[in-house]
Amino acid sequence: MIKPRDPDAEAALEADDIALEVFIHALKLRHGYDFSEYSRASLKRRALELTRKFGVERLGDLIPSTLYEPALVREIVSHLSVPVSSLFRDPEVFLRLREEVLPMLASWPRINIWLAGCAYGEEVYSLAIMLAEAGLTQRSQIYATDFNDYALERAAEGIFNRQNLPEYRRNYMESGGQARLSDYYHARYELMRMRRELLERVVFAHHNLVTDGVFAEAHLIMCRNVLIYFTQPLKDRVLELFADSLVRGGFLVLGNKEALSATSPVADRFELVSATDRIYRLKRDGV
Amino acid sequence: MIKPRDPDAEAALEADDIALEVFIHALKLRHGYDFSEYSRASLKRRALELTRKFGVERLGDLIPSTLYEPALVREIVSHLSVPVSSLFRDPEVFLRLREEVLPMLASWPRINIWLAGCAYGEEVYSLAIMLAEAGLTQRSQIYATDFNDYALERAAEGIFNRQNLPEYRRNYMESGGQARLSDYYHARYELMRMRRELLERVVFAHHNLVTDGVFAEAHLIMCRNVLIYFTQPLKDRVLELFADSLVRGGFLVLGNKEALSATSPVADRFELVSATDRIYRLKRDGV
Amino acid sequence: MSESGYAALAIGGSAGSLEVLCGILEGLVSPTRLAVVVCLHTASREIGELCTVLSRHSALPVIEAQESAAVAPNQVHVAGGGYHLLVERAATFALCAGPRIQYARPSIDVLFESMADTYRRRLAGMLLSGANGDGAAGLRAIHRLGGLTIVQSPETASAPEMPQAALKLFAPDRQNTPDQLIDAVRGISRLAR
Amino acid sequence: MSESGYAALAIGGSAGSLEVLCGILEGLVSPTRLAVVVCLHTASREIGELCTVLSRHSALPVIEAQESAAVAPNQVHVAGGGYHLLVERAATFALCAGPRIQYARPSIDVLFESMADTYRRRLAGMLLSGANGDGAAGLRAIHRLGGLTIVQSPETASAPEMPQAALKLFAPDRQNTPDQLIDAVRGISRLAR
Repeated sequence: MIKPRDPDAEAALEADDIALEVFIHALKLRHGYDFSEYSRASLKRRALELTRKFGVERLGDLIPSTLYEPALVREIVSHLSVPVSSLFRDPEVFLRLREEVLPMLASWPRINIWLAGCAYGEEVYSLAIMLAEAGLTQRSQIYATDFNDYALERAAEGIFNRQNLPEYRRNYMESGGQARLSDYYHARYELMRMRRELLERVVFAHHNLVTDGVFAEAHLIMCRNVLIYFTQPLKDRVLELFADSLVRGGFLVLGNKEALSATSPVADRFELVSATDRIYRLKRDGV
Repeated sequence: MIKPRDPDAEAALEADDIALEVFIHALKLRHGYDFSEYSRASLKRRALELTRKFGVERLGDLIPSTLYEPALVREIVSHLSVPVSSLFRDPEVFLRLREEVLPMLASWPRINIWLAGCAYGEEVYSLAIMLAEAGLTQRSQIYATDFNDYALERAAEGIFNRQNLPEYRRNYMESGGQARLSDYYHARYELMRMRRELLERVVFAHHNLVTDGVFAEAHLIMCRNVLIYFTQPLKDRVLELFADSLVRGGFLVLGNKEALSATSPVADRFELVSATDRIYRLKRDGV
Repeated sequence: MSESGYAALAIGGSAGSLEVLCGILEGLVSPTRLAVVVCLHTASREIGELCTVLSRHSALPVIEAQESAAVAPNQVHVAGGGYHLLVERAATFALCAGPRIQYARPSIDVLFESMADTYRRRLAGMLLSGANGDGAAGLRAIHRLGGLTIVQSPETASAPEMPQAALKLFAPDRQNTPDQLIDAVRGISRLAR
Repeated sequence: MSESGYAALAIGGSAGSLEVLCGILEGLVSPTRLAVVVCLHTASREIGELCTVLSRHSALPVIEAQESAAVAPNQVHVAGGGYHLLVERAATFALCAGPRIQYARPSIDVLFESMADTYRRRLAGMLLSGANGDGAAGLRAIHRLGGLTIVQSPETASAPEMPQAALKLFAPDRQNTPDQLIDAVRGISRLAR
C-alpha cells in the first residue's frame, strides 16, 4: 500500500472530521441549531469555508467563537445552511407551476402556500409575482419559513444583488412571465429592492424542519434544495411532516434533485404530477 | 429580584457551562476519554485551572488544543482526573488494613490485590511496604490500574517530591510502620525514588472503570477517592464491577467519604468491616 | 441590598470565626427555606466535634455535608476536612480530593465559587474572621453573579486578614459587626424562598 | 506509483476533454471493483445526453450520480449540472446547491476534495483538458492524502490551462498522453479492489 505523501494531512483530516462533530454539538447545545442530521461532506466544506472567512486555521478553531460570540452565530448558521437561490430558479418548474398547478389551486376559495426553507426569499417573491399575474393574490396566503432568523430578516427586506439581474430576467421569461421583471423591483445602485406590495399576503415565520411540527393546512408546499442536505431519517420525517400539513389534493414541490423515493414511508400517499419538476400531489382518497 | 452586578459574568458562566459539555464531548470523540459521567462542579474547576495553565482565556479555548494537539491531551486528562494522593494517606485506614485485613488475607494461599485508579502510585508503594512488613509479598500480586497512561508511567517510576516527606513519615508511623520510611526510598536532590524491589509483585495495567469490565479474581480491591467524582449511575456500575471482581470473602476499601450506600444495588452483597474506614467484605454466602 | 429572596447562605471563616459563627447560627429563624453551608478550615478529625458545638447554637440541624446529598433547606451543612466541598448545579454536594488551595482543604474559594455558579443572585455569602486570604476570590464570584456579599468588619475580627483580603479585592455590599451579622442572618433566613 | 489497490477513480475535465474521456472509458476493464466518478462542467440539461454519449464508449453502465446513492463499483457516475457533487465518508453521493466555485457548478475541486477525504490512498485522480483552473486544488488534496494523481500532459490537451494549473500547484505523479491515460485506466480498473 502506498503511504500518504503528507502524514500531517491525514492526521489533520481525522482531527477535522471529529472537530466537525464537536462543532455541531457546540452549535446545538449553545444555540439550539441542530445540524446533526445534515450530510457531512458538504457541511464540512462549508465549515472549512467559514474558517477562511473568520481567518482561523482549523475547523476546530471555530468552536470557541461558536460558544462565546453569539453575534457570529447567525453568520455561521447562515453560511452552514446554504441560503443560495435566484429569482425563478429552474424556470421550467415555475412554468409548470404557472400553467398546471396554479389553475388547479384556483379551484380552492382560499390558497395557503407554505414555502419551507425560504432562505433569502427569492422564491417568495417569484411565487408572489406569479400569483399576482394569475390574479390569485387576494385569495392566497404565503407562509414563508426558515430556521435561520437572519435569513428571514433578509427575506423580508427583499434586497438582491443586481449583478444577477440578467439571469433573473431570463429565468422570469422562461417561466412564462409576460410583464417586465422591472415592474416588480426598484433598482438602486448595485442593488434591487422587491416591491413591498408583493409581501401583502406573505407572513414570515421561524420554523425548524428538524424539530418543529406541522405548520399549516397548506394547498401548496414548496421546499426546494433543502432535503438534499438531510440524512435519510430526517428526509423521511420531513416528508411525513409535509404530507400531514397538506390538504387532500394539495401539491408538494421539491428541488430538481430531490425525489420522493418509492421507499419513502409517505410515497403511497402522493401521486406524481411531474417527474422532471418534482411535483407531487397528496392523494384525495387519503392514506 | 436583584440584578447581577456583572451581566457579562453571568453570560460567561452560561457559555462556560456549555463549553464544558462540548469539551467533554471532544475528549471522548477524539481520544476515547469519557468524563461525561463525572460530577460537573469539580470537573469544571479543574478545567478552568487548565485554562490558566495553558494561558488561554476561556474554558472553550481548550477545545482546539484537545482536538489538534495530542501531546497536550495526556496533560489535560491527568489534570482532570485529579491524581493526587500521598504515601499512607489516611493512615488510620492503613493501620486497620495492617492489623485486621492483612491477617485475614493471609489465610489465602495467593493474594490478588486490585488497586483501581492507582494514579501516581502512592498507594501502590504504601501497600507493597505493608505486604513486605507482613511477610506476604511472595504470595501476593498487586494489579495497579488506571485509565490515565501518563499516571501509570509515573506510578511505575515511583518518584515523589521530598517536600512532602514529613507528612509521609508521619503517615507511615501512624499507620503502624515499625521501620524507617527511608529504608524504602533513595533520596536525590528534592526527589525521592521508591525502591524497585517494592514493584517485584506489582503489575501496572490500563483499565478504565467507565468502560472496561471485570478485572481479576481479587481478594482485596482498593479504590479510594475515585467514586466521589462519578455520577450515581456510574458509581453503581463500578460498585457492581467490584462485587463481580472479588472472590467470596474478599475485601473492598473505598475512600473516606465514599459509602456503599444502602440504596446501592450491590449493598446486600457486602458486609461492613469498618464504617469509619469504609472497608467492606463480599459475603461468603454469595448473592 | 435587601435581604429577601435568597435560597442559600454560604459562610466561610477561619481563625477566630467560631464564636461569631455560633452567634450567627443563633440568629437563624427556623423553619426557613434557606440552606446554610459553612466552610471553616477544619481538620478532618474535628468535624464531628464541630457539628456538635455548632448544634448547640442552632435551631436548625447541623450536619456534615455528605457527597451527593441535597443542599437541603432548613439545615446547616458543614464542610468536612481533607476534601474540597462543592455544590453542583442540581444543588447537591460534591467532594474533591484534589490538592490544597492556598494551603486550605476544604477551600472557601472552591465552595463559594461553585455555590455562586449554582445559585447566582439567590445566594448570600458571609466571610468572617480568618488569618489568611482564602474566600476573598470566592466572595467576589458571588458578588459578580449578583449575590449578596457581607464581610465581618475587620476591626471586630480577631484575625482581620480574611475580610481585609476581600475588601482589597472588591467592594462587598456590607461590612458588619457580629451583631449586625446576626441581624442580617435573621432577615435572610426569614425572607428566604 | 503502482496502479494496484485503488477503490475509486475520479476524473475531472472541461473544454476539450470529452474525446479523451471517451478513450479513457474504453480503456476500463469490466467487470471491475473500481468505482468511476466523472465531473465535467456540464450544464444541467445536458446530463442525459452526456451519459448517452459516454455509454457508447464504456463497457460499464454510465449513469448520473444520484443524491444518497452508493458510489458503486463497476459503474461510471457522472455529476449532473447545477449542483456540486460530493462523496460522503460512507461512500454515498451528496449534492450541494451552494454558489458556483470558480464559476463552476459542479466544481471538480469540491468532488475531488471530498473523494480524497473518503478514499485517501485508495483514490486515483485524473485531470484532463480544460480552459480554467478548477480541479487543481482538488487533485493536490488527493496527492496529499496518498492517492495517485495523473494530469493529461498539457501539450496533448486542446485546452491546457487545467492540467497546467495543477502542475503549477504541485508535482502530480504523472503527466500522461491520451494513450498513456488509457493504459493507466486499464491497469487501475484491472487491479482495483
